[in-house]
Amino acid sequence: MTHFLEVVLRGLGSGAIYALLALGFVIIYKSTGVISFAQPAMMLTGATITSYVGPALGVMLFAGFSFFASMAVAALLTAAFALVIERGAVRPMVGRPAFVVAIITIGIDIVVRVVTSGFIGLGARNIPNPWGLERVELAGLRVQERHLVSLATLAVVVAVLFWFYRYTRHGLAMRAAAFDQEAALTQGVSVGSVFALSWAMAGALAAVAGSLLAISAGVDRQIWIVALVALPAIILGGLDSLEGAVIGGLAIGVVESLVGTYQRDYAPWLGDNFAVVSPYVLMLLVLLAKPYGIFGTPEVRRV
Amino acid sequence: MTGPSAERTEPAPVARLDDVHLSFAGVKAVNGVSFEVRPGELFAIIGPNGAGKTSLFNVLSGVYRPQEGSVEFLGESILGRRPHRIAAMGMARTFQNIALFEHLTVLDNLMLGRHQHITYGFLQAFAWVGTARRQEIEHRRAVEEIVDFLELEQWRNMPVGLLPYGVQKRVELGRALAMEPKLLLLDEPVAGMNLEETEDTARYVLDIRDELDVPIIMVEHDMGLVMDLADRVLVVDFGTPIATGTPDEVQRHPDVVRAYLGSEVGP
Amino acid sequence: MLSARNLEVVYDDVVLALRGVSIDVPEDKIVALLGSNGAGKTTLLRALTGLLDIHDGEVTKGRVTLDETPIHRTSPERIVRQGVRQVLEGRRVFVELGVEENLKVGAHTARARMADNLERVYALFPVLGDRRAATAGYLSGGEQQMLAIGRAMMSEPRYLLLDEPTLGLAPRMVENIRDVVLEINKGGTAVLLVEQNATMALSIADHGYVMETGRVVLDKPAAALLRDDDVREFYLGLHPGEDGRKSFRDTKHYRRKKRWSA
Amino acid sequence: RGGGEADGESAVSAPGVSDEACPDAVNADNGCIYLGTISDLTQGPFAPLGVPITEAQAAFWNRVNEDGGIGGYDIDVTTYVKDNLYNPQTHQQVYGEIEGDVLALAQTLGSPTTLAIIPDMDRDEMVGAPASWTSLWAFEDAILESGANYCVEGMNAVDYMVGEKDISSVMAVGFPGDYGGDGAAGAEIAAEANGLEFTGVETAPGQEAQAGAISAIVKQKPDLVLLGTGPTETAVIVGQAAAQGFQGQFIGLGPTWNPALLETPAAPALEALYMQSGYWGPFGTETPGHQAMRDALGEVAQPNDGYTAGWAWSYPLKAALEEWLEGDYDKDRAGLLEAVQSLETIDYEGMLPEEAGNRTGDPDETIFRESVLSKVDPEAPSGVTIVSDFTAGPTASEHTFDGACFEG
Amino acid sequence: MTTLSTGSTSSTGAARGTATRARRGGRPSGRPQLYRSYAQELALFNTRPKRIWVGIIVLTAFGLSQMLTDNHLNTLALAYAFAIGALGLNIITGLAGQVSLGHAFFLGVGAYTAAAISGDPDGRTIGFGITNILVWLPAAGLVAGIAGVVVAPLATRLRGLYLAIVTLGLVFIGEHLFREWSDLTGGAGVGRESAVPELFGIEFARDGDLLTSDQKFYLLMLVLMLVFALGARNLARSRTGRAFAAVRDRDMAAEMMAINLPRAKTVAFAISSFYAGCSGALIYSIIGFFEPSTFGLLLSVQFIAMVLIGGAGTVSGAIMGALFITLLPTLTRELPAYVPFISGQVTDTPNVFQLEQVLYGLLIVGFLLFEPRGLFGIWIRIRNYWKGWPFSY
Ligand SMILES: Nc1ncnc2c1ncn2[C@@H]1O[C@H](COP(=O)(O)OP(=O)(O)OP(=O)(O)O)[C@@H](O)[C@H]1O
Ligand SMILES: Nc1ncnc2c1ncn2[C@@H]1O[C@H](COP(=O)(O)OP(=O)(O)OP(=O)(O)O)[C@@H](O)[C@H]1O
Ligand SMILES: [Mg+2]
Ligand SMILES: [Mg+2]
Repeated sequence: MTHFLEVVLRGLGSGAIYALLALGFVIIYKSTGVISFAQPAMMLTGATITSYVGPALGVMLFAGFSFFASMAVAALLTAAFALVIERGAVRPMVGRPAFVVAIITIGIDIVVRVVTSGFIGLGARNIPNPWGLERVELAGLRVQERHLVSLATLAVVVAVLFWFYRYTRHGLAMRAAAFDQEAALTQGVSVGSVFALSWAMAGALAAVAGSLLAISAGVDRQIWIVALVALPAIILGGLDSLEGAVIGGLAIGVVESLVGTYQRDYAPWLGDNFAVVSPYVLMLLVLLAKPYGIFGTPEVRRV
Repeated sequence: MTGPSAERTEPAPVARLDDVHLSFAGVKAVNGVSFEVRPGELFAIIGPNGAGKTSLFNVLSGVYRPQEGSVEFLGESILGRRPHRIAAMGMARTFQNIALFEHLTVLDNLMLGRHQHITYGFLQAFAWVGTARRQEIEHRRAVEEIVDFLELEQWRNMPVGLLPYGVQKRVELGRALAMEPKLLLLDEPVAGMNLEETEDTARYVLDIRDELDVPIIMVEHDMGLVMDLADRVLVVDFGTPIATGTPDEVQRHPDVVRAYLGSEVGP
Repeated sequence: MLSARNLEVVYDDVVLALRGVSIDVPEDKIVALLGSNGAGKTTLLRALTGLLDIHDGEVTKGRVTLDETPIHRTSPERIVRQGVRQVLEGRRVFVELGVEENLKVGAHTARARMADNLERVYALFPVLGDRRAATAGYLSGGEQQMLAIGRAMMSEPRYLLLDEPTLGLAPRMVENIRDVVLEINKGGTAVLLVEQNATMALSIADHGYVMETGRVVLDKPAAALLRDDDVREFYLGLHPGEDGRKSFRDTKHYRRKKRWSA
Repeated sequence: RGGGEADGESAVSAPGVSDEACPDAVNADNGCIYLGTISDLTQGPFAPLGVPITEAQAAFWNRVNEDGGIGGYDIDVTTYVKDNLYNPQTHQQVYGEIEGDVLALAQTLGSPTTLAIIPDMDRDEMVGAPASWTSLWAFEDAILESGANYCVEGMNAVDYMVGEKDISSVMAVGFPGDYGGDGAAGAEIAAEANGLEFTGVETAPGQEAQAGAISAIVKQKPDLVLLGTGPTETAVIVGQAAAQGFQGQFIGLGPTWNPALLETPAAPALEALYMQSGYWGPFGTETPGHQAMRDALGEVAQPNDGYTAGWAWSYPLKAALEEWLEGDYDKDRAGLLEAVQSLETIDYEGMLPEEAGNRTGDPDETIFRESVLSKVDPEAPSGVTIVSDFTAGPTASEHTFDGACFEG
Repeated sequence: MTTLSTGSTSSTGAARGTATRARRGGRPSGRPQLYRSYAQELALFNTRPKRIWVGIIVLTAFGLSQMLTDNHLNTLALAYAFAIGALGLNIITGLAGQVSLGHAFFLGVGAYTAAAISGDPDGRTIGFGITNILVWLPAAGLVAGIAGVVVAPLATRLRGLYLAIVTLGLVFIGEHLFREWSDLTGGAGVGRESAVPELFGIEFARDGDLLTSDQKFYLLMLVLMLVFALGARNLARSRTGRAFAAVRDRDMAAEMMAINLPRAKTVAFAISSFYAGCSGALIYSIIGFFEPSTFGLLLSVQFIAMVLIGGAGTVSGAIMGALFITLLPTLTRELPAYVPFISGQVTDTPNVFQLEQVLYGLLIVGFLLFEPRGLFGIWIRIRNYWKGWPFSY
């Protein structure tokens, strides 16, 4: 039982990172109706920036502070970078079919990843942090500190986002812009700023996720692949639902961890790397029951 | 187009609703409506906004399944039947918010109306010889007659999305006619039209009813049109029927005046 | 005053939709804009509120001014902030948002008095109040139209441009809208009313314009328009020498029967 | 066939051989032999290896040119360099683009990618040096591999541990296929020979994909884990298994190591539990070849064993070119192929024994069965130093190779 | 949100002219004439300029087989094989409006089916030794088509991006399957030989007396692509194609036109997967060898890019898009040579190899920014320009 709970906790830890990534996807989707395939590149860029800023900051006060400070700087810089991209390559496409914009984001993803990879170099870039692979004992369970850090960060981010969407007019404006840009414009909503804001927020979230991901083994050129796991997470939760993204991300982390640990013993015939595809299998199973994910808004269809 | 002459000898109603109830999460859209449409009849349904008129159409064409009541078309119960099967039986309709296939041309939209009458399958489609080609040409001719009837010549190869509103409404009517319907449902056929277009539409509707002998159910807020054309009128309010009768009868009905007509502003 | 001078608008670099249109919407007045389908009424409204851009349209000549300041290069949301508000043709409610959420989006530029304005809208359209939590997309056509107008009122605009507000409304509701427009106008909002229902529009307007194929062909006080023979015949259905409207059953059957009886 | 036709007057009539001097020639009087390189240079998973390999090869041939070239020719390996993105289709396409312009391939990186061009290479009578150590290459005549293969590495790793400690179980953790799968096959053969319990665990690339492998290791506690993954996965697996209390030995195949791992949180675990297998001594080893390489490369940002590999892999082609130009062979590609097949020894300048270069006779006779083992040493240039020099364990020595191990 | 179609304007202009002309000519002499003119109007290439242009293009395409080097022919042959897949994706996505990111999976199914049928029976992977292309090509299409039918129920339940991402999941799950089933696929990191192309004794993979292997492949792929394109064009203008377009534009209205939605979507998936399966079998028969990870996200994305860049919804757009995306890497490998001050050294940053990738991305982005309606849109623009010339409007 202890072992099982430890496995679940580990899953929640990586799930927190998926959830942060998923939130980025959902924020962009909610306000623009587009899935941005540039998010993996944003994550890579954010983590890379952290790996440069961290050592530059040195150890201030205590090592954890340095990590969070460099992560915050990276989040800001990545957000700014996302703004530039949005302005240059996405804004001109306002009102175009979502899939054309999606392909554009794929092009952006290629370009940004190549450039960022140049800054990463061949090996992995380490991100200074005090946690590494250390573990602590919590109520009899041995947990990796980095997982607790990820979960705590997620909690803070969720609180801030909840406040933002609930108590500012921008939240509603962002949703309106996604449904009907022209109608939103006539309400005085600046669709341009809505787009910019959502890209910036998603960029910052990707940077945070990337930095957390790199705690244990650093940033290498291939970590962007992890961002793709956020896709089944958002579908599972419901494309336009923030709480769905969080739950979906955590659920996928846990399932992946459980499958990775136990599937070899109980269902070896599924193949050794089944854990890698388990998020997609979970997504499929959920969608068979709920076509719009757990929290997604059903499309309005009326004649 | 073959006139449904068979029906004329049959006294049975074309469509019949009996005590239909339909509600959505708290909203009673249709509340105990019964009516029947007889062969060759132009039947109008009027009522305030949100009274459930469109919902009645949706019940008839199988989009909504009522919680209670029975729905019959051509003597068969069509309750729970899928929309495409009901359409194939010969029920055609137009939509309150134009529902054309906007990227297709007028001709293609009309050809889609003939979907059920074209029988070749997709394997034949690939080769485009024999049956496929013959049928396309044959049905194209039928469609051209509708183009002619509705005076759509000048638009026929334009994507409908680019056409003026009034023309789009006419194309929609054409598409319904192309189905060679045994019952035609028109949801606000003249909304948003100017006077001239309204007159044109009135003429088409009369011709369809009189010369093709297709019974029609029409929902419309233009009282002039309803009163001039309809044989019988059903008035609903909050899903509940409040009056049925000839235009003159319902026009004088106090409930109707109160709930619906007001002091009558309109052309 | 909101005005357009010699406005020429081109879509997609090829379609000339307005050919030198000039109109004035004075403060505190109701102006009616009539015209057949495709005459360019909607295009004119788009030019007034900066929405041409997203339709690939462009002002190629002339100008739009608000209180003498040119605004035809201003972004739509700025124009809204300056108090010019358009209700789009065809309702265009945010179908997946709730009724009240729609209204709140409408209040985007006027958050401070949102609560009051909500009450005002619910008072004008009680149906909306009853269904404030309902998903807007499932409202009936007429209910959606009310929501669209209500949404525009949420920011207390100085100029309200209504594009066919009575489309698909029941007779009593048309009356209702007429009263609402009058009331909005009394509250100090100038209204530009684009309508197919000419009787209703001219009955409350101070001034009227008639457009045909991208041009203004008549520009007269509303009362004068009501007496104009052409307007009477083509827009009101009143023929000279006849009293009242003739029945739709009597419209001419020219052209018919040519090939149909086959 | 399109592209650079050979010069009519030249005695040598092979594509990619020219009487004109190379661009940026060292010896302006020499003709030029162009060699092609198809490697993983940007986005592919093996770019961290492909880049240093390619750079070391440029340095290697530059040194050859500085020594006067070969038979009146300078060798150019920088004009026709292509990125394969580790994609067989791209590999095949760029091969077609440079085929007519090069005499041979100084590098063709990856197994599935190289397999995609082998029919073309056969048709074109093209010779190429691989950049992978799969046992499959022993069975391809046109492929000029060097040193032991993964399969032999796996056998030797197990035999070594059997010699050192009293072990009873072996687990192979790695990517499936030509690399990890090949090493695992070798380990399995050796485990069987030594009567050890064997488990094979396949894993996929990516930090977050290692949970299954880690839990298998922690649960079964094998005495030896043979790793056949990339460096990042190595750090994650070793680091986290150690953090969960695993104390057994890890031995990683050649490509598992990257000195940058010593900066990750897994460094202490790696120092304690990890050993690296290799096909020759790591970057800092003292042999004339290694020394020449270090001199030629000068200051490198991060000395890793991609450089060593690129350098060592170049010797056979050098030997083949010398043999071809100096010997009595047709001066076309077929002649070069013939020259290759007549090589009995190759001077690796001490990086590998000379007999490792034997290419006469059937594969089972020529497969080189000695590998080296190193331990983590933060002081060493590439983070590891030799603990066991060239040795062939009993299993590898006795095994009969009759096909690629991973296919067996 | 899934309105991908820009192609509905296809042939509008040209067809319109003839339509009126045909009718004018037809009326006085009664029905037989009228009959004939509809037939003419409905013909595929119904105007003289159209016929001439298509003729010139096809002849040139055949002529290229004698003019280009083998290497270029090989690349073009691949492009044509990709075009078949793009035509398939265009049917499901451009025509029927169901955005599928699962195309790579169906390509894989086709490629493995063909490889297994024609593979060496004594090889290390499954093989039945039937190398006749007339056997393995239809089989590849059929098996993929059946896989499409199995997946189709998802499409009837899901909409828009949900469907897109679920089909993406299909790619990942399919890749896993391909990796694990190493008897069939040779396994991850290894791969297997692909289908052996042979037709009436002609072996395409070998140079012949008259034609080189690349010339033979080129001609074969050209002919096949033309056949598949013709089929797709016919389908698009048929009852089935119209039903797809109706489902795309307004599925509820389509149902009330008596169109059976689940059936239409299933048929669309089946046909599209059939094309994909054939395309997969052909692409890898040219390359000769393939590996399970080939059928990943990237391949699907490439196909989506082809369809969008070409201009969704049109046959010629899909072909142009496929040519563009397949030839783009060849182009970007050439371009850096013209950029000064950029290092050819692999260890430098930036270097030419990075620039290649950046250019690839930038060209796609730049292209869509400049002309979101795709290559087909550019063509329409050019045509409109000449039509309107010398008047601007
Ligand atoms: N799918 C649905 N879900 C929830 N409510 C619905 C749905 N369809 C209709 N309604 C509700 O049912 C009522 C009747 O709607 P309906 O569209 O039938 O009205 P109508 O009589 O056609 O009105 P109008 O004249 O304005 O078009 C409305 O209150 C509407 O909000
Ligand atoms: N986005 C567009 N692109 C190209 N042409 C357009 C566009 N929008 C409108 N038009 C054309 O401009 C002209 C004027 O259209 P507009 O919509 O302004 O007319 P309207 O008077 O509002 O008509 P209605 O009464 O039908 O709403 C029409 O000929 C129309 O086809
Ligand atoms: Mg209605
Ligand atoms: Mg309009």
